[in-house]
Parts: sequence; C-alpha cells; structure tokens
Amino acid sequence: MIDKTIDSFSEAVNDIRDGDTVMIGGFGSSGIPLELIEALRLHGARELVIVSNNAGVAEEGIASLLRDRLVRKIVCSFPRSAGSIWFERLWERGELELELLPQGTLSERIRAAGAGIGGFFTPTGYGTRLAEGKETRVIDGRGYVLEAPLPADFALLKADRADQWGNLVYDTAGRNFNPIMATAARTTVVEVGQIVPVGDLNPECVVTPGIFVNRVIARKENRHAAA
Amino acid sequence: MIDKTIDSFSEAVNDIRDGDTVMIGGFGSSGIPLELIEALRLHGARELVIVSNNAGVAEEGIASLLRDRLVRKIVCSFPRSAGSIWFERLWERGELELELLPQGTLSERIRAAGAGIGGFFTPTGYGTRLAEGKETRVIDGRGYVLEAPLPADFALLKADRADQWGNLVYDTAGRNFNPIMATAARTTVVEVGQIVPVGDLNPECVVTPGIFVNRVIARKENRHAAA
Amino acid sequence: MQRLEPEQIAQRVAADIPDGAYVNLGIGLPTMVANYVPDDREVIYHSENGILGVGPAPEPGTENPELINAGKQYVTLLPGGCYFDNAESFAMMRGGHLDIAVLGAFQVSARGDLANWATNNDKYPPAVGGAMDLAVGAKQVFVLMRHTTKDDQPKILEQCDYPLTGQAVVKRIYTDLAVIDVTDDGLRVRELYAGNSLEDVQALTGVRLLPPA
Amino acid sequence: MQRLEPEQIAQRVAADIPDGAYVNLGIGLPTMVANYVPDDREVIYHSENGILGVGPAPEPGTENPELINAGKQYVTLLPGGCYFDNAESFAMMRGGHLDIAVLGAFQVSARGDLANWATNNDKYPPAVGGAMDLAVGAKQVFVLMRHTTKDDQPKILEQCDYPLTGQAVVKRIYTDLAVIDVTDDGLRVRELYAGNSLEDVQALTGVRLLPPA
Repeated sequence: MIDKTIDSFSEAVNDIRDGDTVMIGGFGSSGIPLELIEALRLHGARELVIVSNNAGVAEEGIASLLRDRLVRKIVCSFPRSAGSIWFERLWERGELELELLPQGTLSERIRAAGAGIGGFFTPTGYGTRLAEGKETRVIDGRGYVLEAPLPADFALLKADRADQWGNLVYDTAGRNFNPIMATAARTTVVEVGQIVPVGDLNPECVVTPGIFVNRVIARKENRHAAA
Repeated sequence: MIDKTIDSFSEAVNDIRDGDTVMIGGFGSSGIPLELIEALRLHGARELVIVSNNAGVAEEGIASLLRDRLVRKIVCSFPRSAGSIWFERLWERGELELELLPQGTLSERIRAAGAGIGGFFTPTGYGTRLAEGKETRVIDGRGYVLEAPLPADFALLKADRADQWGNLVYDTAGRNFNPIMATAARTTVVEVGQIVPVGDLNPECVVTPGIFVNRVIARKENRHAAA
Repeated sequence: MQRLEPEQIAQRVAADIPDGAYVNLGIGLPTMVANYVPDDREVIYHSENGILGVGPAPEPGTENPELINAGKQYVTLLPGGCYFDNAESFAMMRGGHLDIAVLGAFQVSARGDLANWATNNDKYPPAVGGAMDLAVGAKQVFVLMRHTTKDDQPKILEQCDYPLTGQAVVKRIYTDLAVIDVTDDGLRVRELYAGNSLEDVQALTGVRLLPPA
Repeated sequence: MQRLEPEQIAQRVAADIPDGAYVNLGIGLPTMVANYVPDDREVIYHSENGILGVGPAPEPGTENPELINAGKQYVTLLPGGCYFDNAESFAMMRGGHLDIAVLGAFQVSARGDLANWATNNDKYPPAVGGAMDLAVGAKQVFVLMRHTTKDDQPKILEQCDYPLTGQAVVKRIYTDLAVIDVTDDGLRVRELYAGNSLEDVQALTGVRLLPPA
C-alpha cells in the first residue's frame, strides 16, 4: 500500500544537506510551511539556497533561517517587505547572495523545471536591469529574455489536506507557489492540516496530483483531528 | 452584470471567418464540442486551420469539416485513428496540409500562447524527423528543440458546467485540451451540459477561470434542465 | 492650479474602468480605485498571488489568514471568483488576459516606459514582485501617480532615469493635474482638470505635451 | 527455441513493476501488463489524456463516454486518482515524474534509440501522439515487442532504419525470447527464457549481445 505519511517533522527534513537548494512555498503570510521551516532550522543544514517569493518577516519562517546563518543565497521576487529585518541586515552586510527575479519569471522557471522544459522566452524584464547578462531575442517584433528552468533538491510546502497517496488540496490563496514547487523538486515534503483516507478527496478538485509528492505530514495541532 | 451565456449555436460561431485558426477541444471521443462543430460546419467558413489532437472519425466532428472541404490545414498529434477516413482520403490526395506535432509539444505550444511565452525548448522530438528544420540547442548535455507558441482566432470547447462568468468545470477526462485551448484563443466559445448561477461552482474546484472564456452555450438537449 | 487628492485620482481612474473588465490594481494607492467604481459596473479584480474575483475586506473576526491579496491584506472572494497557482496567475498576466492594470510609478517616459520598482539608490534592498509581468502583460497599463515628486520635479520625462520596469508599456497616465495618453505621436493630454491650463501642466512636465485632440 | 506468447511477455514485464510505481502503458499490447501485476502491489497508472489512477474497464452499462484512456477505451478511476489537462499530463511525462513507460516498438538500436511511430512508407498517413514525450520523459522506458518481424528479420539493430521516436531512450527490452538491458557497454542479455541459448537469440538479433553479467 502506498502511504506517504510520516509522523516526525525532524524525519521529514533530515536528509536535506549542506548546500542544497530548497524551495519554500508561500506568498506573504499565506501558504507558508512554518513547521517544516522550523524543523529545517533545527536540522541545521547550512549554505542553503532558498527559492521563495519572499524572504520572511520578523523572526518567522525564512527569516529564522537567515538569522541562524543557514542560507547562502536566496532566489526571490520580493525579499523586502515591512519587517524583513533579517533579509535587509544580511543583504546590506553582503552576507547573503540574492538572485532577484520578476515574480512571473520565478514561477515560470519553477514550472519549467517540473515540466521538463529546457528554457523559455519571456517578455518580462526585457530592456530592464533584471535582464542584464541574459540572452535576449526579438520574436515577431517583440523583445524576450531567455530564462532557464529552476529545479530544487527539496520543496517544503503547505497544503490544506492530503491523502496517503500525496494528493493535495489547498485553502483559498494558500496555493500560490506550492503547486508548482511540488513539481520541481527531487523530494517534495508537504505540511498539511489533515491527512484523509485515499478516496476522500474529490478527484475533480485535486490540485496537486500525488505523483509530485513524496512525504506528507500533519501539523501537530491538527494531528489528533487527522487520526 | 456579466453574462457570457448565448442561446444560439449559429450566433456562437458566426464571426469565424475564412482562413481563421480554430482550436477544437477533445481527445478521442472525449471532450469534443460536437454541437459547436456542427454549427461551424453549417456556418461554412472555409480555408480553416484546425488545431486539435485528432482529426475526427467517420463523418463526425472534425471529419465533417474535412468532408465539406472547409479545412485547409490541420495541426495535430494523432490524425490517423480507426475510422479517420476523411483525414486519410484528403491527406492521400494532397488536399490537406498537415502539421504533425508530438502531443506534448502541441499542448505546450498552446499553453505558451496562452501564457505569453515567446518560445520554449523541449527535449521531445530531438533527433527525430519531427524536429527537422527547427532550431535546436544542447543545454547541459541534453538536446532540445525550440518550439513557438501556437495561438488561435477561436477555440471551440466542451465543458460539463459553466456559470455566467464563464468559469468552467469538466467531466473526468473530458478536460484534455479544453482548459489550455481556452487560454490561447482570441475568442473562446464553450459548449456545456448546464449553465449554473454565478456562485454555484466551488471556487476551489474551478478548472478554467472565466477570464479565459468569452461565450458559453448549453447543449440543446440540456437546455431545459439548465433553465 | 487644481491638484487632486490621491483619492480623487483613484476616483478619476475608476470612472474609466468599464463594466465587465478584468482588472489588477497595484499595491498601495491603485488598490483604492476599487472603492470608486460605480455600483452598476461589475468588475472582476485579479490578485497576482492567485485570485480572480477579489471581494472587499472581511468583517473583523472572519479573516482567513490564507486569503490575502498581493498587498498582503485580508480579503474575501466574490461569488464567481476562484483560486489558482502562481504560474497560472502570471500566465494570465503575461498572456494578455487582463484588460487593465493600474500601477503606481516613480517615472514615465515619453514613449511609455515605466519605472516603478527601484530607485538609483543601490544601497536600498531591492524587490520587484509582479510589476514587470503586469507592465508587459496587461492589455492596458494605466499609471496612477502624482504629477511631480515631493520637491516638484517632473516624473513624466523624455527618458526615465530610474531603472525600467518595462519599455513602452504605459497606455495612460492619471496624475493629480491631468489625464495623459501615450500615443504614437507622443504624450497627448486627454483631460485637464478644471482650473488647470495646458501651460501650467506643461511647466511641471519633463517632456513636450500635445494638446487634447 | 522458446517463444513467449504476447500475454506472457506482458506478464514478464509486470513482474518488474515495483510496488508504488507510477506507470504509463502504451496503446495495444503494453496495456495488458496491468492484467498481470501481482495483487499485492499498488501501481498507479497514468493515461496521457489526463488521468492518474486509471482503474479497470467499467461494468457494461456504466461507461462514461468522457472517461477514456489514451487508447480510447472506457476506463474507471481508482480511489485516489485524479484528472488534469493535457499540458499538465505532458509536464508530468516530460518532467521525469513517471517511473516507467512500457512501449511497443518497431525497432530498437544498440544504444537504445527507439522507433515506434512511423515506418518508411511515406504513403501511410502519419500519427505520433504521446510516444515521443514518453520516450524522452519517463525515468525508465521498457520496450515490449516481438524479437523479430513476422518474416523473422531482427528488430534489434545496430541502427534503426525507421524514423526515430527518441535517441538513446530505451532502458530495457522485453521480447518473446529474452530480456535485454541497454547499458553503456552495449546490449546485455538480462534473462534468457528457459530453453533459449544466447546463440539462438543472437542469431535473431542485428547487433552483438553481451552475455548476462
């Protein structure tokens, strides 16, 4: 029987190694796998490359990884937000590499990695500083930038519910980067509110098919309800 | 109030012009907008370029457009099937242009058109006859073929239900090409079993957001139930 | 000279949003446009994190922490709205499916170049978000901004000197002084608010303005 | 010499499908592999038109005309299965998410080139479908075919002379005579069915075979 459920957050992330590229789902405060990030922080792998839309605020989420100096580089569209103190501090000190991407280029590069696409031409960023050093091409009179796929070793994600096959559904705008990151990592680990029996999710409404998911784990406060 | 419902199949297609590129949803016998195709046949626009996975069987669907000599060219992955007599007849006589594409290249080109991508590198078809004449590139040791976006003037699609905003849900494997074709045409027209009031579709389960849809029309046999 | 308050510019933009339009409102001032769209128009708002049919702020106590807009504010979903992932959201934007994007700007050039994501202060940590995708993707990009900087320097210029968000992407500029169209002939004043002369507005603009057609 | 019946080759392939695998079975003979996977293994079948978790044929009278597999046969969905569109289905395939694709073949070359979509008869109307995407995308491509043509010509060759589906994509070949691995050293016999000698099989093969390791 296929059962991708695991019980221990530390076990969920314990094969992440120094130098790995780790995608982390979320947009603003929505759809962030906070317990998986905390497990990663405690796990302590260093020199990480983090791919995420934002860089965390206050001491939370990705900010806690930055604070603990676990991150070498961040690939990101909107690292600076109200309260992104750790990003700003390390960036200003030159202690953090930043690859800044337009948000749609970030998400399309992630999708391309998951979809086996070797590269794509996007009009976004053409003629701007963010296209500097990149191959460009004029196609049918319009300028485009060539962008490469962006894969990862791990994706740490949040969904609302999963079944044992790893099928996922989300809560409203909690989808954001989670469904595409699920496709782009060698190992995809998902924190959910509840794990339901196979067959309970409506097959017309599954957002992430289980083929993209390796491990699902229920959040501690929901563990009891999920049993 | 936004209401994309129309009542007349002939009106649904009456602005399709000679020479237009028309995408038609479906895979095998599933998800084909048979009533819209019949309306197009009666409308009689000629020299059409049809984009579809298959080329119709017997006298049905796309085969009826071929039989009536309304089609100049077909862009397709699997035109020959058991019973695809009109495709075979016209093709053998040299009366039909064929652009044959691997199925994943067909669907990715359609998606690219809908997503504003100017072109993409796919490994599919590299080193084969279907890549002849196309730009190729070796990326990280692997061969890729550059493919262009494939847009259309019209998309004729089938879904299970729509609301007046044009949001769509499908019936099982009836999705196939329909959701991506919806994104790639200037005008997207969808034949459905039932039109439901706005708010009736579960927002977590909408497959095609209404932004991609211009017209929805209920099939005649379902019109009464839909009222 | 008549200078509109920011809310009044938002109201002026709102008057030009047609019934049935799919619209993305940038973070900050552009978000206020929604407050002024007449009630008899049904407008579908897109939020780049993955929402179509964004509704008003929730009643206090009913917020869903997952349901936020691109500005990270709690929102609701209208009946008929739906959710999707970020790649599909940006496919919508980049693929030309949004009718209008209303964006703020630092500067706009004579040919409609937009600068709204970075200044020339390289010590300031950068962020770009969805600005570049909206700039190239929306069918029409409307800019909503003050006509000048706080120290009365023009923001409408022959060339932007801030880093560009996109080249030749702006269709219309709504400022506190006037409404200006970006045309093939150059920048043409579409509307002068009551009390403003073309000369007054020209004096605060860094590029030659064409009179209303 | 021992020649397996097609059903027996399918059974032999089935023995190598591990528990928990995501598998795409090509149209025709490969589809039969599902009939022989041991009951204690849970295998998730993918159909390229947009299904994961394809179940058995429906009871007569319960067919849903929309629910077909890539071979246009009526199917069912297992609990835990789901549906998606064609672009996502091929993203799955091309993106390397399927563990195994089992495909038929006209010819296979010494380095694992696959020819299974067209012959050299240009008068025959072509069709390719998902074959090229599966060939390049699946983690492992297994070929299931007769060892020779009907007139006993070899189908395993130094070079394919039919048009290629993909270059160096085949991982293992299951024929009615043997199981052969495509390795960096060349084609290595993995298994000779009882009663067949390496010499017998070699005589019906167009390229030098390495003995079992």
